[in-house]
Amino acid sequence: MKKIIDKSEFISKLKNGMSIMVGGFMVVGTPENLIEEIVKSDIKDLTIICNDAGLPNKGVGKLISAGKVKKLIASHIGLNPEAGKRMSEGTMEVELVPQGTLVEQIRSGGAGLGGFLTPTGLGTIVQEGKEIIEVEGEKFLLEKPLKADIALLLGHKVDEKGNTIYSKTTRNFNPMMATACEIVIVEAREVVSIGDLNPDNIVTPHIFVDYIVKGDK
Amino acid sequence: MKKIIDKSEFISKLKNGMSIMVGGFMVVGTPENLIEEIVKSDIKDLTIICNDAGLPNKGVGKLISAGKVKKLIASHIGLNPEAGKRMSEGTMEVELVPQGTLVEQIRSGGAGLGGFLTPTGLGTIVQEGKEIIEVEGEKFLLEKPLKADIALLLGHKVDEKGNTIYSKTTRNFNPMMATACEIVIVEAREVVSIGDLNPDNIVTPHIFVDYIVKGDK
Amino acid sequence: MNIKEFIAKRVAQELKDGNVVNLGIGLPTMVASFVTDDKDITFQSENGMLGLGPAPKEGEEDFDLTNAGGMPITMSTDGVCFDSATSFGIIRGGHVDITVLGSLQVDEKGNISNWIIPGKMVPGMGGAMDLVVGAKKVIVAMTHTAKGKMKILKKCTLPFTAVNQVNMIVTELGVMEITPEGILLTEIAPDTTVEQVQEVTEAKLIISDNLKTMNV
Amino acid sequence: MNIKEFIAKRVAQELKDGNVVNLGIGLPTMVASFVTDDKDITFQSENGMLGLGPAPKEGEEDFDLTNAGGMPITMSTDGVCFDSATSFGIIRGGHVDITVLGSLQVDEKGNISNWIIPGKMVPGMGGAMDLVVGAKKVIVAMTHTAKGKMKILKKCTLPFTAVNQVNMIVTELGVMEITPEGILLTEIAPDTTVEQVQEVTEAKLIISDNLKTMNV
Repeated sequence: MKKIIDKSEFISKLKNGMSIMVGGFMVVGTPENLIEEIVKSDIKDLTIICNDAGLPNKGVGKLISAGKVKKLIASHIGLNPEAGKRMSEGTMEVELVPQGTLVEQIRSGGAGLGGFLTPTGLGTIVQEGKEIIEVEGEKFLLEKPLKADIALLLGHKVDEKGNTIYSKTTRNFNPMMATACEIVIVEAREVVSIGDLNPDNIVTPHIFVDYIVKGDK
Repeated sequence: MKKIIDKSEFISKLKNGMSIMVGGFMVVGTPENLIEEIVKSDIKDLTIICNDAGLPNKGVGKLISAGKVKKLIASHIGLNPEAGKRMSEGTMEVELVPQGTLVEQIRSGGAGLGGFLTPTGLGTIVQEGKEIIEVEGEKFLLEKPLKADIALLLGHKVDEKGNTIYSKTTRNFNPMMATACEIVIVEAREVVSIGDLNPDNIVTPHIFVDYIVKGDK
Repeated sequence: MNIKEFIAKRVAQELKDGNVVNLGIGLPTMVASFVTDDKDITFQSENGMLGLGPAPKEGEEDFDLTNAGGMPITMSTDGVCFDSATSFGIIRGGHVDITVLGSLQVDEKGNISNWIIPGKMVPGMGGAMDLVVGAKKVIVAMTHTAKGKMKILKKCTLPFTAVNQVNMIVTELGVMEITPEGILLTEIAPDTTVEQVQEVTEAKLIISDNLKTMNV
Repeated sequence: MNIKEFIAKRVAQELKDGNVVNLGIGLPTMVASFVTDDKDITFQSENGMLGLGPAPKEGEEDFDLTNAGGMPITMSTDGVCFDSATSFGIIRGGHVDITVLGSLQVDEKGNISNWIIPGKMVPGMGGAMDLVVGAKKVIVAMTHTAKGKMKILKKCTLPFTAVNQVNMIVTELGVMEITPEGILLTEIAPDTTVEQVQEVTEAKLIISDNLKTMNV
């Protein structure tokens, strides 16, 4: 199967109202080229799942500023005043989730688990509406798995089959998101030949990657 | 802190009755030198947590044959008739756990989770005594975290600080076990200098490794 | 071609281009050698790798690279190694399209029993419970009977590996699908009658209107 | 040395050789520069790395290597990068010895509120909830009051980040430990009286029999 597609073919995979997981942490590890294509497109009413709200002019912040985000699920929006403004105005719904819980929810979604028990959030408003389960005398919150329609990731080196490695702290949420979405699209800084990556060092196996879009180095 | 210790110092870390997680899958990825030291020692009454029972004369099978294992927690004992014999005789207790559940229990133990929900084992005898939790109409078993006193791992390249990489399918349970034990001891095929390993390729960070024992290449 | 090869070759026909497939120990392992070159199949091994290559030549084995039976294997150029938690994330998460495994018993509800004969044989479930629950399609590849005893039953008598998970059974006598109505015989071995198959099958077979002869 | 540096320098004294430490954004980040060379401290950054090195020189920043504030950093020679699930496994699993973070409010039960001012400021909790619950020791490093308002309270009025998790508070006025009996003042800033500290602290301070002067 040919996985490498161009930017216009990329946009054809998206639909209004989709849920999209976007890799990156404070825009580090976010596929900016894919984001830019969505900004230029007519796609709207998106649910975005990302560690944070990016910056007003970078990362998922660009989607927020362009008014394309109906709902944001993130752990932090503090560096993007535009996100806070839209949240207060009520023009964008924001669901705040502890970072460790968010990434574990995504991992659970990808790994076929029905959820997990975490001590994080106990006794806080994060607990609201959630089941508390006691295991050997300790209390935990039951957190549920999270999946989405599309994952948009930033790969550092991606082979033609889709095997992906990440660079330094650009890795963050990317590998988990690769497992938890129907369609996984990697923006590749560099596309390499099959066999160029050491099998011990590949972080995201090719079976998770549906499409590769060549980005900037 | 000096982490590199010799075999006699290694044995001094162990006590009768301890619980020990041993890396490896059908003896591939098992620290044979550490096992051999235990066989030669007076240490006994161990609870061993391992994917399987090894072979009669290899891996954790050597500990079983030497009568040092009081209880084995594993997913499979089929390749070690000695384990089956001791189980039937009642001289060794065996707890069989689905492989995916076992490794996830260990991961949960290391990651501070109170457990997880899995569909594996539903409607089977694995379900006995376990809580069934329904999430969005689907049923799951609640499985609890697993920890142990000691982890014995096989590292392929280990730097002097403890950063570890594994070779091919020797990786298996090793990285999870590194996170779930009080004391983590890595048998290193090769000890390299700090800085020799690429930070993107290290699988077990040094903070998990307490001691390094030089093994065979 | 012996009986096992016949079964393995028929199973290989079920593998579609692009599929991710996990093969159990024994007969199922043989399926790989019957996959035709026009299909790009990725074999997953639950001990932590993707991309099984051809069997290694004698003397060229790499004992760091093994399958779930601990046997040396080779890796395809697109191969990947990972830890067991990732491996079972792949399996339980539905990222394996097909799992092929042997069984002691299967029944008309799609229940499968293949990991224990209480008091007699207790090998353990290994990764089988996760594989059967997690894979999108579960194919049981086995001889139709064992030492004259029936294995395709109304209800398994041995402890279950999983409940309602089997999709297809391939034996030397036929190909069967588990449907909500029961076991549907869709293909039959050459020179075999439906009566002959039913005779060695405890479950009542539903015969497909479109019954074909196995073309192996 | 300004007030923030004074606080950061005192916190640095709490870090012991071999500790794994996570520093929050802002004042806590400054702690790293006050760690003396005789201690081998590993700094963890929750976005996915261990082994923070000295700040990068201008023009030499690597924008693939950042801290949890998105700012370029450097890595020590023993550094390691990993994904966010691993990072929070480290954090929640108790593998971080000390987390240092700022706060809006702390109370005498060790409750902490530092992620939201409803209707006013909603930055989100980021990794703070996991860090505070997971780290073995939680040190709050902050100015004693904010714009004249007290921050060390009988009971936090803002929504909690976590319940009963804070172990120590370091401000420009003193060092306090959270004990089952309440907040114990163990050290006091030079040229400061206990009365002066109490005056800007809503919670009733227990004064250590062994009260020392902060030696920063």
